[in-house]
Amino acid sequence: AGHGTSACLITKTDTNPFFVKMREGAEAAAEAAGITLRSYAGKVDGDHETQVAAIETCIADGASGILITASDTSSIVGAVTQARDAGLLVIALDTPLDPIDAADATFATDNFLAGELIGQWAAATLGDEAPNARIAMLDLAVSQPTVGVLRDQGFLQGFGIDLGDPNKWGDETDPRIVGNDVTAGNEEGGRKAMENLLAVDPSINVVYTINEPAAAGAYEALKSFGREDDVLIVSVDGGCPGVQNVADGVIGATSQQYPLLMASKGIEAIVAYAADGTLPENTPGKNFFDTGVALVTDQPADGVESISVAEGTDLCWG
Amino acid sequence: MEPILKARGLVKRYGKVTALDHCDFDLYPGEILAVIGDNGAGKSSLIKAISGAVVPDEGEVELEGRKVRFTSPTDARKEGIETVYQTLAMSPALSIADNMFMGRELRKPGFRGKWLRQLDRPRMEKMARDKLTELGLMTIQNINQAVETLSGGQRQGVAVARAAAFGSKVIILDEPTAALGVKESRRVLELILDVRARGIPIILISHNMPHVFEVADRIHVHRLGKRLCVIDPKDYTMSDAVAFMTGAKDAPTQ
Amino acid sequence: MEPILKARGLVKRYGKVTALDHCDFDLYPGEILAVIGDNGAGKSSLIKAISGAVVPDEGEVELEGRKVRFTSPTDARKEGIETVYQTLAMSPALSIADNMFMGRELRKPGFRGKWLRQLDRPRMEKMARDKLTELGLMTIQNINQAVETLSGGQRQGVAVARAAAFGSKVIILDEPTAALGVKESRRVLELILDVRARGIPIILISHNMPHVFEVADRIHVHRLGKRLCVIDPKDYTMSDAVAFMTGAKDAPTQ
Amino acid sequence: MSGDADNFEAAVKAKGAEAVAEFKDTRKGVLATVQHALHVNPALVPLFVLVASIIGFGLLLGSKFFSPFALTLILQQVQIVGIVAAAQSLVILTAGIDLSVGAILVLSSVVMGQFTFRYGIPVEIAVAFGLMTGMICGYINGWLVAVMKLPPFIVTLGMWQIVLAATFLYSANETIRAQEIEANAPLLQLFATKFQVGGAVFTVGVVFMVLLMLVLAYVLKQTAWGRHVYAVGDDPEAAQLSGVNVRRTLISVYVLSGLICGFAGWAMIGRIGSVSPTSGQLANIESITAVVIGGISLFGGRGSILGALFGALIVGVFTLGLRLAGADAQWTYLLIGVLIIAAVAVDQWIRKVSA
Amino acid sequence: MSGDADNFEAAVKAKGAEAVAEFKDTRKGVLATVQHALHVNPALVPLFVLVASIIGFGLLLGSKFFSPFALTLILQQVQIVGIVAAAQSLVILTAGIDLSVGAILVLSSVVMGQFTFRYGIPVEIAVAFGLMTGMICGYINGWLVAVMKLPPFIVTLGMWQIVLAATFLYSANETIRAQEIEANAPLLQLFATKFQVGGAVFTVGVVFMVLLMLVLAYVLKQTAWGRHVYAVGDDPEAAQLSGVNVRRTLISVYVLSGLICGFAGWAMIGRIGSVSPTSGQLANIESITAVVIGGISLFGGRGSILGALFGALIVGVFTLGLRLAGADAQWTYLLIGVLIIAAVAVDQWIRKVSA
Ligand SMILES: Nc1ncnc2c1ncn2[C@@H]1O[C@H](COP(=O)(O)OP(=O)(O)OP(=O)(O)O)[C@@H](O)[C@H]1O
Ligand SMILES: Nc1ncnc2c1ncn2[C@@H]1O[C@H](COP(=O)(O)OP(=O)(O)OP(=O)(O)O)[C@@H](O)[C@H]1O
Ligand SMILES: O[C@@H]1[C@H](O)[C@H](O)CO[C@H]1O
Ligand SMILES: [Mg+2]
Ligand SMILES: [Mg+2]
Repeated sequence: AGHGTSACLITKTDTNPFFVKMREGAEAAAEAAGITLRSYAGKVDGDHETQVAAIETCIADGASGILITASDTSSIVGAVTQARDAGLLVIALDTPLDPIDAADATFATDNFLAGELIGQWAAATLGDEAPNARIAMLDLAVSQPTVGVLRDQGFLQGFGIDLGDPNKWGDETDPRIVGNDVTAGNEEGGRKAMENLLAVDPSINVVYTINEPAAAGAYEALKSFGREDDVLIVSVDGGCPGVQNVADGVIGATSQQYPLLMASKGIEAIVAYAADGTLPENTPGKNFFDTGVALVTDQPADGVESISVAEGTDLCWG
Repeated sequence: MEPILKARGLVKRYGKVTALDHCDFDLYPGEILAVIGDNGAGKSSLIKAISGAVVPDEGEVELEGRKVRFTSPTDARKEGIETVYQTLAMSPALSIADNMFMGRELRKPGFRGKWLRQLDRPRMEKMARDKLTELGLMTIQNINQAVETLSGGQRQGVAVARAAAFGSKVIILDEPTAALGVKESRRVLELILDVRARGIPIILISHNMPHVFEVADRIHVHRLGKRLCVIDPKDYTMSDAVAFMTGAKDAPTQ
Repeated sequence: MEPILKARGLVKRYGKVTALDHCDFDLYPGEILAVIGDNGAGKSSLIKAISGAVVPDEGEVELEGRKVRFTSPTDARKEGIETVYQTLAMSPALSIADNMFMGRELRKPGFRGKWLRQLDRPRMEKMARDKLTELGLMTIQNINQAVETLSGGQRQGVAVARAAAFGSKVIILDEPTAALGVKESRRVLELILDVRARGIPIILISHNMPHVFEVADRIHVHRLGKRLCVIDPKDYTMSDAVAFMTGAKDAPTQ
Repeated sequence: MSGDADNFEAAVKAKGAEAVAEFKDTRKGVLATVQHALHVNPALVPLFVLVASIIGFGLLLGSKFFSPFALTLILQQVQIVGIVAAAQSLVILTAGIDLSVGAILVLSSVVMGQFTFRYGIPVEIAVAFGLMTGMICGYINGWLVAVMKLPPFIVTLGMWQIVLAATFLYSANETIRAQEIEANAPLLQLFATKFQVGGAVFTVGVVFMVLLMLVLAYVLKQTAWGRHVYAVGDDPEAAQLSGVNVRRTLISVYVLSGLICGFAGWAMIGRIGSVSPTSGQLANIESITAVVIGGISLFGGRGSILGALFGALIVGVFTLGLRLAGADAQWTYLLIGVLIIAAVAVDQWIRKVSA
Repeated sequence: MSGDADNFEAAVKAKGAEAVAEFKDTRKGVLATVQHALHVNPALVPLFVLVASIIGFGLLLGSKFFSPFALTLILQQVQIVGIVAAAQSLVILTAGIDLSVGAILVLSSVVMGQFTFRYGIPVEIAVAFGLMTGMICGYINGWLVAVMKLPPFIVTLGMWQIVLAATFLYSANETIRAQEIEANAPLLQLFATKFQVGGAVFTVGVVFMVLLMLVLAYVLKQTAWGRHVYAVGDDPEAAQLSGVNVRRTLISVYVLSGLICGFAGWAMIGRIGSVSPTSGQLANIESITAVVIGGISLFGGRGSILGALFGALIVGVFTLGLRLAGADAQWTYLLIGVLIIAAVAVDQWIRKVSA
């Protein structure tokens, strides 16, 4: 740790609480290590150009390292390479780059795994009814950004549904899927998408949601139709309000990730690199450092590992 | 007698163009004052400066001996000065009646007017129609027609009717008959005489010399942004007036 | 002699208003034809229908014996018919020179004009200035001034200058002197006579009877969307003409 | 006296005897009546497109679409856009545009929520503060447009960024959950209150949207202020010259627009249950779309505010209709694009025929 | 002869002897010269704002900002917005607006990429197809605006959705990776080619942007077509009456705009290395912002295209400057919002003073 060392954090947006937490983690770690942190963010999810500009700014600013959650995992590679060539350490947080080794290291959740856990849980909870499930898929955006695709496809895999092209949602032919709709990852979109799919088929009983705000919106729609008690909603993130919603029975189960941990680990790695050029190491057996994912629910299902809401609340976005 | 409206040393510049160049102006109670001058002499600029449509760069205006400073035409209207601008100042998409009562709409009597602020459309329409008929604008078929669908002359008629209906202290007309037909022009001249008979002074800008000499009590000759001279139509011929304003003859010393 | 421009049974409706009601029209080679009528009688609608600015609902137009169907003023201009519309049809933000040459700009000679498509601004400006001087519009200070900064009369002068400069077969003037001063009006009348002397026929819409009777060879009296009659100014007085157009007297049977 | 030898003007000096000259109206029959109705009341055109599209989807999808359930669902889905479109219409009628509507909506709802929960202020007062926040933002917009004479597009673009960033900074991006609001401050969810009429479900929000539109339609048509709004949008210079206080009219329009956005923020809490700083992101573009489909000219001064309501409903009908017809999300997105253009093309065509 | 007894018109019948009447110009000195320069060449106003803001940040941040590296970085960062702003300016000058620029840009780049890699078409031809795609989209916009007479806002809003959805459907949301392009079709990255002049780094993209602006400025000012674009935007009816082929002019503007967006798509591949269907999302709003800050009126017919270049640069300077000054993202947005308004306010003020 040295005077004058600085690091950059570049997130997809800074309006999503997930990234707010990530920034808090990075700020705390930076303060502890006595280095300067500059944060940048895109305006909307998928705003790739702003991220490129941010990387350029970090280079111009003489930073030692960059933590980035890329909006476009392969397009960002050019800018990342430029930064690494300029001697900066680049760590991908949350979202692996394509190829994954374009960054010096990756500290991330496995989004596919996060989806798979809730899929398995939903299938196990339905039990014998699983073959007759009526599933609504509430996705992120029509542009199909990778997080959304990974979670969606992970869920379907976990539920036992044939994926078709795993790089794309919406091409599945399983009749249990009522339809996909997009939510923009917020409550408003969640409610509207849920209403639309309910209008298509009122017998929906399983709802996959891209994140917890979308889940909260979907719940409002179900509530207005009096269906809130007989539909399973699953989601991803495990943020504090989300875990609270699991406790309140809004969400059945959610896959929790640990953005604060990703960020603090990332800052530590940059500090170490700036001090003596040490490069971070991967989790044994994986090509990235897995910050872990855990299923949070108070209704554990057989054969799916999970933690309780109480535990989840302690850890929420820790 | 004191002028009712008086201006001294008015200056108005537009970039490199000086439209008013230390211009003086006097209007006496109860008179018809004609303002004549070449195109671009600054006549419209003068009346705009007097009626608050533009704020002059220099100079001052007095109304009934009080110094006034109008920063918008609304100020002047509040003082009873009503103007028909050369551009007519109408909202093309709105109806004839709407335009005539713009800024001083009539409300329904009683609860609907007082609390619901409802306009009294039938009354406004009737008044508008009456005023237009007075001007002989009989081919207007629908008082709720948008102004943009009127012929050039019909549009001008509406503007003149508006000023005549509302002016209480001074009425200013910038080329009110330019687009009007023979009959309609005649009506406007009669209207001008009527208005004077009511004791209200009028400023009339016109290029029509016979009309000017027929109705004006005094003639303000404008040239190159200034008042060149004021003549009495009984003392000079139209040829003299035209010669003064075009610079063919020197102005009489007064 | 065959009319150079002939229209039969023109009808144009605007919603409930019938602006042209089976109207006929004839213009003979080399003549000055005046069109007179009340405000809203349909004079502007008539010349718009003839010059392609509006497409009539019914009726047909013949130019030099050929049936023509203009769907835009450009079509008419290609045939050498040049029109000054009552609304003047100018782009307010563009300069006087730009407006005068709109749609038929002059390009530099040689490479710069042919390949770089560069406009010959000095030449256009000079020509524009010459035309305006011819009309006596001497107070215009800057040929690159935006048209919106001109006085009402200056603007009209520019429009007339444009038509006079480019009309080759027919020139149509819709109230060309309405906003002009005495001197400027005079110049326009002279110009009209010049143009006729060059053998080009002219349609002149005007409310100024002395001017009409001074220059017109024939007078088309328009009333209620129709041609009421055509009179020879030598056979009738101005009073007669006004009486016909206002309906005070019955039209002569022809 | 003018010295005319031929005193031609005498011919018209005798006045009073003239009859009103009249052209004949030659058009007759039902078609002419319809044409005239459309001509006089242009808001009927988008209404016509709306009814046609409801009938179209009704024929295509049968009772699935043509049910009280589906039709009232559309009303609920468009309520926010509808309310915001009312604000947007006012501004657009003055030849402006308001890009900050979505941001003002969110800030107002965040103020209502945070004042209640962070500071423990009584919810009624917090709501009042929220509405006032909307009005203040509107006032700033109006002041910059009317007094500083800056272009509305730029003013509201700047405000959009400023208000949105301020919202995130102020709220720390935290959501207030529906369950908490329901328990402690149900007034915030007032607009979600439901009542049934037959199979149809109406909410306070939907009723508010419709009433708001009707009241504004009255005000615009029947009061002097309404006429001034049109005049200012039509030609501000002419309005000024003919005695309208352009500055005051503009400011009042933006303030009212801000207030309506405040109500939209309140309605948003009802709709999504919670207070979330990420809502309302599409309110700008969706409200402008509704306004333009509704036939209000972006150049100001022309159109009827009821058109904006119909415009919002047209988009709502297509969105739900296409989903029910089985189009997937991406195709729905594409087809909505096509239909926006088509709706306006039909509108244009009807206007032409009825001119 | 008119029968005037007083033949007053005779007074002006003698012509030729008159001198040109002249008003005096009373203003003198440096200030007057500057005022006049600004008045005659309004694009100087945003240039002035730009220079002032560069100096401001230079004083604030010192050599970190005021270095060839940082300054040329700004150029690189604004190149896409700058190119798109050129297209946007043309459309806005005709009193239109193009919301589909971002979508067209992306579709063009996706076509270039997919034609090369999916179908194995030679890259030169794929690029040509990409540019043609842009032109076709532009043509459709232009046809709908000019021939169908639909409002540009709605046409391009619809096209935006259509083209974007089509891009996603066609590309299956797949990105073509930079490494692959570098290895197999480097021509796609042409605009990224760099050359150094001193410490300054220029790319082909930057040079293209500047040249494009200069060429368009010439064309708009010095050719008949350019004058027609202004006339159509100023008053389409007057333009039509005075002999401009309004329809053809409008269509040509939209086609050219589409073509420029195609080039922007190509430049985008250079800038980000890869072909990504999710890029260009903010191109609409950013290009419109640049155009308006640059002093072009959204009502058409007024302003200079170079202003749009300066407008884009002003935003670029503020964005980089604020980031280097250490403002975090939300504060940066907030301040950019303030500065957008301030820049236009200054612009307005200078115009007033120089009127
Ligand atoms: N807004 C403006 N910007 C620049 N110049 C202007 C503006 N308004 C008027 N002028 C100029 O000021 C001078 C006087 O114009 P003004 O309209 O007062 O003339 P006028 O005497 O009314 O002429 P007309 O008889 O043609 O109406 C003209 O040279 C005109 O070009
Ligand atoms: N675009 C339009 N929409 C509706 N009505 C119109 C339109 N244009 C003209 N009219 C109507 O058609 C009639 C004839 O108008 P026109 O302009 O031809 O008259 P004019 O004889 O030229 O009158 P003026 O001498 O006043 O110029 C008028 O009653 C006018 O209101
Ligand atoms: O993982 C994060 C968050 O879950 C967020 O909800 C969407 O973006 C993803 O990258
Ligand atoms: Mg004048
Ligand atoms: Mg006419």
